[in-house]
Amino acid sequence: MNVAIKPEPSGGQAAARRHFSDINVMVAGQGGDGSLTIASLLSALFAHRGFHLYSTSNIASRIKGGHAAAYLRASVKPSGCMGDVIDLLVAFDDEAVEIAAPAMAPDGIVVFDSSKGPPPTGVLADTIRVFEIPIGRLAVRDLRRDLLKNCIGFGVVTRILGIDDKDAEGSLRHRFRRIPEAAMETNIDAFRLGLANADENGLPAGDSPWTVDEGGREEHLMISGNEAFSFGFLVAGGRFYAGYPITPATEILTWLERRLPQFGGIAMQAEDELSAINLAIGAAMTGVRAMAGSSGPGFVLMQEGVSQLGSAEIPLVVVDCQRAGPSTGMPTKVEQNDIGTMISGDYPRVVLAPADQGDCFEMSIFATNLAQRIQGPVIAALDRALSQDSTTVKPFDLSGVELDTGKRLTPDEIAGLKEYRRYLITDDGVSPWAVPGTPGGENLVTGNERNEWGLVSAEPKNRKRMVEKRARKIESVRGDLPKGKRWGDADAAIGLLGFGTVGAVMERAAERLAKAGVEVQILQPRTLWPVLDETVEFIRARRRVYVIEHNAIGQLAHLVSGGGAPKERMVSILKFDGTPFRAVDLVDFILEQEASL
Amino acid sequence: MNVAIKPEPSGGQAAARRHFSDINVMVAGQGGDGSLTIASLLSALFAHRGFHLYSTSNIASRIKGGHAAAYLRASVKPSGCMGDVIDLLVAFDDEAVEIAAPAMAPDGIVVFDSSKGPPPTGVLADTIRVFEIPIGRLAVRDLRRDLLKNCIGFGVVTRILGIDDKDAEGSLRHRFRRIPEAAMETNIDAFRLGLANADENGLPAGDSPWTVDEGGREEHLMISGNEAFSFGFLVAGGRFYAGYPITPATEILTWLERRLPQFGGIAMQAEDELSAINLAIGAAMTGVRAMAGSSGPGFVLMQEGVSQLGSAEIPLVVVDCQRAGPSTGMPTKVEQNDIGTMISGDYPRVVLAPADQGDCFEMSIFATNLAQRIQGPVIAALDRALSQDSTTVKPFDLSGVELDTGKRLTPDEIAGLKEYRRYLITDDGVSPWAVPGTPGGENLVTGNERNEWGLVSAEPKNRKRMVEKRARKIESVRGDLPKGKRWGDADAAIGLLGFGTVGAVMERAAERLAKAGVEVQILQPRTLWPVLDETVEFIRARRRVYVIEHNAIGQLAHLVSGGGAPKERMVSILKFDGTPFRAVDLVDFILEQEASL
Amino acid sequence: MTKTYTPAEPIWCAGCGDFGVQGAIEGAIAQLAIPKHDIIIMAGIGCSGTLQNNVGTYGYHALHGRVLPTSTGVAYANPELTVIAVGGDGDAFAIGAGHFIHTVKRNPNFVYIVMNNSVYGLTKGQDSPTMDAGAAHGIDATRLALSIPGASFIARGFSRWSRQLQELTVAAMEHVRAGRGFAFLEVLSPCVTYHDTYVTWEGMLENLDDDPTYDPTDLAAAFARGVALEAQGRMPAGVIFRSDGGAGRKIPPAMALQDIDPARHIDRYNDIMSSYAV
Amino acid sequence: MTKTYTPAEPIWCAGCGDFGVQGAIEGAIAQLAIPKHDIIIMAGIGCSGTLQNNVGTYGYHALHGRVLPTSTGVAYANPELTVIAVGGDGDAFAIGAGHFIHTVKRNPNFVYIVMNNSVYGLTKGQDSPTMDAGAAHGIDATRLALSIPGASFIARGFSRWSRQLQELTVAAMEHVRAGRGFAFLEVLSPCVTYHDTYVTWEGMLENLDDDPTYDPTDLAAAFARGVALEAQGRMPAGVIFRSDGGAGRKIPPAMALQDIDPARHIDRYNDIMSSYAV
Ligand SMILES: Cc1ncc(C[n+]2csc(CCOP(=O)(O)OP(=O)(O)O)c2C)c(N)n1
Ligand SMILES: Cc1ncc(C[n+]2csc(CCOP(=O)(O)OP(=O)(O)O)c2C)c(N)n1
Ligand code: SF4
Ligand code: SF4
Ligand SMILES: [Mg+2]
Ligand SMILES: [Mg+2]
Repeated sequence: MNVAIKPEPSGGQAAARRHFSDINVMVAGQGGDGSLTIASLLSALFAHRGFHLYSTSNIASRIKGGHAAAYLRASVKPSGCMGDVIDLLVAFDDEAVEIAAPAMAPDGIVVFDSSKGPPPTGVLADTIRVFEIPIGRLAVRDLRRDLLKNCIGFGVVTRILGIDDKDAEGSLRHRFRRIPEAAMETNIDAFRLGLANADENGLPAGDSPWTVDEGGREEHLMISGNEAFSFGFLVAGGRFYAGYPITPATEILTWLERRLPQFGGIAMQAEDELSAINLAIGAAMTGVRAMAGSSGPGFVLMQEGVSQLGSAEIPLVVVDCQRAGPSTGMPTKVEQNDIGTMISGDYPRVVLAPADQGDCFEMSIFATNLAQRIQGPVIAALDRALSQDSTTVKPFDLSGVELDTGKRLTPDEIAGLKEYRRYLITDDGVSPWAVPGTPGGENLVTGNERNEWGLVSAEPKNRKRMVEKRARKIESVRGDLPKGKRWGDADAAIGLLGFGTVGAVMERAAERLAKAGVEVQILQPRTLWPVLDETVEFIRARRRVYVIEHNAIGQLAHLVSGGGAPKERMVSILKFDGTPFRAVDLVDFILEQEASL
Repeated sequence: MNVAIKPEPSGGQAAARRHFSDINVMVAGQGGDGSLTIASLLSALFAHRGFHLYSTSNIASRIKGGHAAAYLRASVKPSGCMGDVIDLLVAFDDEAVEIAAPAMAPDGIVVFDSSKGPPPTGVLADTIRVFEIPIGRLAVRDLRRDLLKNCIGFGVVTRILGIDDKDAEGSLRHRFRRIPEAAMETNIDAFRLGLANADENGLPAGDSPWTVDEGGREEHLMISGNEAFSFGFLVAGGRFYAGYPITPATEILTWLERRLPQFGGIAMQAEDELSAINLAIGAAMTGVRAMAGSSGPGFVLMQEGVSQLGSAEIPLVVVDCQRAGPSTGMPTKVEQNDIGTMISGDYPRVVLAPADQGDCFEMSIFATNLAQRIQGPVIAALDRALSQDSTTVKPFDLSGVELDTGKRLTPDEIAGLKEYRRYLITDDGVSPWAVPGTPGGENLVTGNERNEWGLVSAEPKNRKRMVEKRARKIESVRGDLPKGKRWGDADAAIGLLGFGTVGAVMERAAERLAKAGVEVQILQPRTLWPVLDETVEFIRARRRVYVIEHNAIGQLAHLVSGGGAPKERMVSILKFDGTPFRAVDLVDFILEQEASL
Repeated sequence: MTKTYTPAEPIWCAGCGDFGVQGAIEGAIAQLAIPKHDIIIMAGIGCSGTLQNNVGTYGYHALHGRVLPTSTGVAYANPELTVIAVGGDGDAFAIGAGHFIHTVKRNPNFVYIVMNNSVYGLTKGQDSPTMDAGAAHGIDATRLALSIPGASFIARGFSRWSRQLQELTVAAMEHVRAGRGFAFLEVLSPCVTYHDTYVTWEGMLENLDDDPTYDPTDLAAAFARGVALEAQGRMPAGVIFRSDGGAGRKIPPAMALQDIDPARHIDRYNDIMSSYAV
Repeated sequence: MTKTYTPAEPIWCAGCGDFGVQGAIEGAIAQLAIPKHDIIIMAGIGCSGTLQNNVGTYGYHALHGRVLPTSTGVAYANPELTVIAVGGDGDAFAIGAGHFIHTVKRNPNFVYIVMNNSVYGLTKGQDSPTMDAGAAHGIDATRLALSIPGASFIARGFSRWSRQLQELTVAAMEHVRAGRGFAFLEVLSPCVTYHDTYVTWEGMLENLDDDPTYDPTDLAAAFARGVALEAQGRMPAGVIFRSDGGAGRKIPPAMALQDIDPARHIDRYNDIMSSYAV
């Protein structure tokens, strides 16, 4: 990696030329316009240039057609989220311009496909420069293929960014290296057509309005949370997955359907989520490391299964890629609104919240091991953005991965026992586990209350002992549960608290708050349940803590108050309109609050 | 009512004779031994005598046979729960004695069926008097019917209690007034056989070990929470119910299956709980007042439906008769462990907790009206004891019942409108409602986010407005939500907090705490969600509040902390062994705590 | 006249089979001249589950897989309404499979039109339970329905055969409006984006409506015909089975239209209360 | 030998049909001489769902209605085990109806014995979906199974006919152990407490195993026979349908027994990681 593409020495318009080390691009149009492809070509270009990347998309709930937008942030420093404004917009229709306009940087640039006419007037600020290029018409008229809009558009954009034509072409060739030669040349022709049109439209080679930096990052992975989580599960020895298609969790099913069979495993598409979690429970009972996954409406259906795991003491990872609810809600929109559901029910479990895409890998391994250790449910709380958005992360340390089988007994160990009781009362609450097939380990597993042998019993003393035994399992691992990520001034009187996808935005906001004179410390908990002391202490130790979350009722604030943190110190910042927080939102709100206090 | 049965003037053994104004009886044996019948005959006797009653039972999880026990408390003052000890035990087998022994009053009496031999030795305290009567043998030998054990046993017991034989017979005849004459006489013969054997075994007429008071209460109803709740729903105009058999909610289904058709309604046994709540949703959409009900494992399956109600804005009462969990748990045991589930999910709802059996009637009416007002889910939190235990309550005021149809539009009102929007944004959050079939009111109802017309929309501004609109519905009724019941010293620094079935036990405990010099105030909240200010204030205003609940993790404490009450003021008293709190448990614990502080 | 929502433009891909289904429903409503306010279209979740937005009747968007119990609730509570449930094959035969069986058994008065495309369109093309995957055959829902006692109307249409599709829709609606019970109409409605089957399916269909020897009241024969056609790589279309649905069976009254004023019922309420008196 | 749990005494009412089922299972295990530790009995919730406690094998008590997916998970993850799922008719055909269809379709290698008593025994006698209520017939699960592609073994026994019941149980277990797929055995198992049907059912049964002309591989004929018998107020017993279940189809490997040490797979894991490199 890290091939430097030298920016051209700047030509005319030097005064207006901006140099970017952090740029936000949006490409939008009707679904099928190839927006996603242009974004991914740009992605490859910036990756080549050593930038850190973050990419997301926004697809309307129409089925085909309908507005589709792809976003890309490329920055020299890692960002972990989109920026506050859009610097460059490639728009294939009026709607794209209208949607983007409020978020456009005042000195931004728009490339507009003018095949059907000029862009809408009065929408964009005057300071924004617009290049009108009939991209669609060119593709159809000159190349007879509408699809080639993407390479034409790419060509134009490289001229705006001041990328050397050869370097751009190199990146394109690299990106398409696996397609047939003829197809490659067609794409290159389209790219060149884009360049030619750029020439004619005020974007000559060597005289670009903008230039971009060199990144210089080491080799990274560009990966989404769902991919990283799936990969972690595989590496942690996960061999069975069951799910049911649902946005935004489907990619986990797809990923594992492709990969697990290569390792002797299986990923099943169940008839519904009730079935999915019970399929996984069945596999888990045999000792196979298993997982079930879904999103809001399906996760709620999995609750009966989760309580069975808690009661019957079966290890399973359950991943919930949260989306905007309630009910069917807004399937493609971000929210963090299942926390209440994740912690409901009177049984022990652990709820983990990966901090970012890279952490999804680590946490998946941790969750898979932990489920074996506590012989119970471990829930992983992802969210739409963390699940589906891709970003550059450090390569994973595969050689460091270790498996923990907890108290699973080998056949020899069982043979050496005088007596075996599946639900033996132990100090750490975990009972030695014999899986079916082992001679001498015959046992009864049930979701009813039962005695040490697994025979159903409602005897009060036994009941009490069993509830307490199960509770001890969590206490025995509490010290090992993932601590949160912290940034900022450890002594700051003001704190920011938020999990998952909110983390990077808090980090960006903190930098700016510090500049504005408000020092803060950030805690991004990675264990939501049990509520760790560090979280309660974090709040107790501060004058005021802003609890930042994507839901309407402040579920995280509710959770940590229940865990003992003083509610009166907390100020909720809630966003539930389906769009992600921007750093600027947090900064503005907090500065205003702090000024008024 | 209120027919006084004069106690006989006392004969010999006057010194040992105890006089009861509050007595606890347990009748136990193998299922089929008729324990439940003896208890119900005694119930009739005490009712006749003007006592307040509380009755419960405990049936082992064996299917037929297995231990079965019936409990009855009869008291001159209303009790609302069982007492701490058992005064009188009628035992049909050794197991009954073994189970009862730890709870027997030191000066208690046991009537033991000695057909198969003497009672187990070394189990009962020496101070307890035991009358051995071969009840089973008598029934079979003299009357050729094992079933008649119940009337024989009843006869013996009346002699212990010093009830005049004629009065006892009168009560028996009243109780059996609807059975055929011949059967009646067989029962009376058995009763007399019991008396005759009492004569021979140290229990002659006119010389009873105990005497009982006269009650003097007004006419009451003897009713369980499930019956009262079902009845309230009917009276509130409820006409559609759907459920699926599950302990301890089945009685609601059974009750409504019998009664609703008489009023043109219908109660449906669905294929599962998912179907049940959606059947009810369908009915509710047409404007019919509807309800769905279940217990723990089924209630969890209903969650997707509840979120649909919240999202799509459909009025429905959902009743959850909680039982011991997690998962299948202990179906016949009391617990209050679904609170977390009831409040989970990011949508507005109200959760009500009836205070006692009588309140079940009132709260059912309130819930049915409230659902119409807020056009959304109203959850009623019952529990095994409240649901199934019967007690004497004041007759209901039927003439005072009023229906509230909220913003439901009549066809005329719709015809008078210029424009109709199902999800019109309004100040109180409630949108006028046109039910299908009304010309001009055509509308789209959906669990997705949508605009005012019901068309699916994920547009951020619209989304925000819609979430806020829905939230306002709760704010607009907050002031009308049922306040909690309070007892005790309003200025006390110590508080007791608990809901549902815990109420009466707290009341009994408070009386004794006061005697021991610890003044407390009790709050029994009847609205769990939203957390009312009165609850938060109650805790804020006290030095220490004991939060008393039937679950393992302190869900009520968690809930009210989330609502803003300071957690450090709360001390949890949790019971999760399946048996109900006894006043003595609370008194002992609290006195010890208070002494140590 | 009160102004209310403007029916939406369909959001389906050009060429989607669901257009044909919407056309047939609109045609049938017009043909039977039912006022729009007396109709409610109950929809599942899926591409197919957007049809209710486009017609101008009352509409409901159920939870995924729960359109049948919800529709049953509506139909029982207000039998004056014409209830048309619509949805996809995933909705119907995956997550909703249990409800399907029980609805056929219960035989409530409403129409159920399943737009079968053998995929989960909305979630981007996964196989649904009706997909033939290699040697393994998908579920034939008409045969499934035949196996359930209570079945009263079972038919299959093809979204490209619009004349017959409208006829079948009308027949289903008439069945329901005559109180004969549940009318199940499966429509082969190809998904051009993920599984374009117009040609294959058209080639496989045998139209029973064209076969004068076919007796749709013979349950065993209907089943046998399906099995025989399957062995030839074919499948039946048209009215596959019909019975009188126990016509004349007790239909619950229109609860939605009842007077529930407690004053009207106070005597009977009092009777109930006194049964608890002690 | 390690001491483990002592099998429980059955808790069924005296005379309950479920005793016969337990006897047949124990007999079949003995006949096939399968070690107890290689067997897992997976049970539903209900009276029937206590059988697993009484036999001495591995046992599992599922969530109500979910015994089929759970058993499928077990059977896929560890094909070395002999998996016997048992449960009630409520469990199977009410709350579990959807899973039943999909399990027949998936055809995993395990036995499923449904103790059909037409009631919910444990919750005190409500009608289950198989109850004939007046004119309305209950679901005939063998016919339901016939309607699903993938069905490979469908039989019905009667808990009082113990010899045949054990034969059927053995046949089901052999089907499964030969990798032919899902063996569904419905046992008419009367509930003496809430719905005592020993006499009625015995009178209704026609034992197909005694009919040399009956061909259990003919799907349409099997269905037709059920319909014809029903019209006479009767029902079939014995092996109703069997196919080779696509014998030889790929059975997933025994994941439970695999080596998942990451070191063993590190090269392939690295390959996957490099596909994300930028
Ligand atoms: C409980 C739940 N699980 C999953 C989903 C995601 N989901 C939406 S539509 C759909 C399937 C659609 O397939 P089908 O019913 O065949 O409709 P089509 O789109 O093909 O018309 C799924 C799985 C959901 N909305 N709810
Ligand atoms: C989700 C859920 N709903 C309801 C119940 C209550 N329940 C326990 S057993 C049972 C039905 C038992 O009937 P069946 O399956 O026929 O078994 P049987 O007792 O007749 O053998 C029900 C409804 C439950 N345990 N879980
Ligand atoms: S994806 Fe398929 S089913 Fe959905 S609208 Fe497009 S063609 Fe129709
Ligand atoms: S209640 Fe019925 S099914 Fe249950 S054990 Fe008794 S006889 Fe058997
Ligand atoms: Mg489909
Ligand atoms: Mg049963």
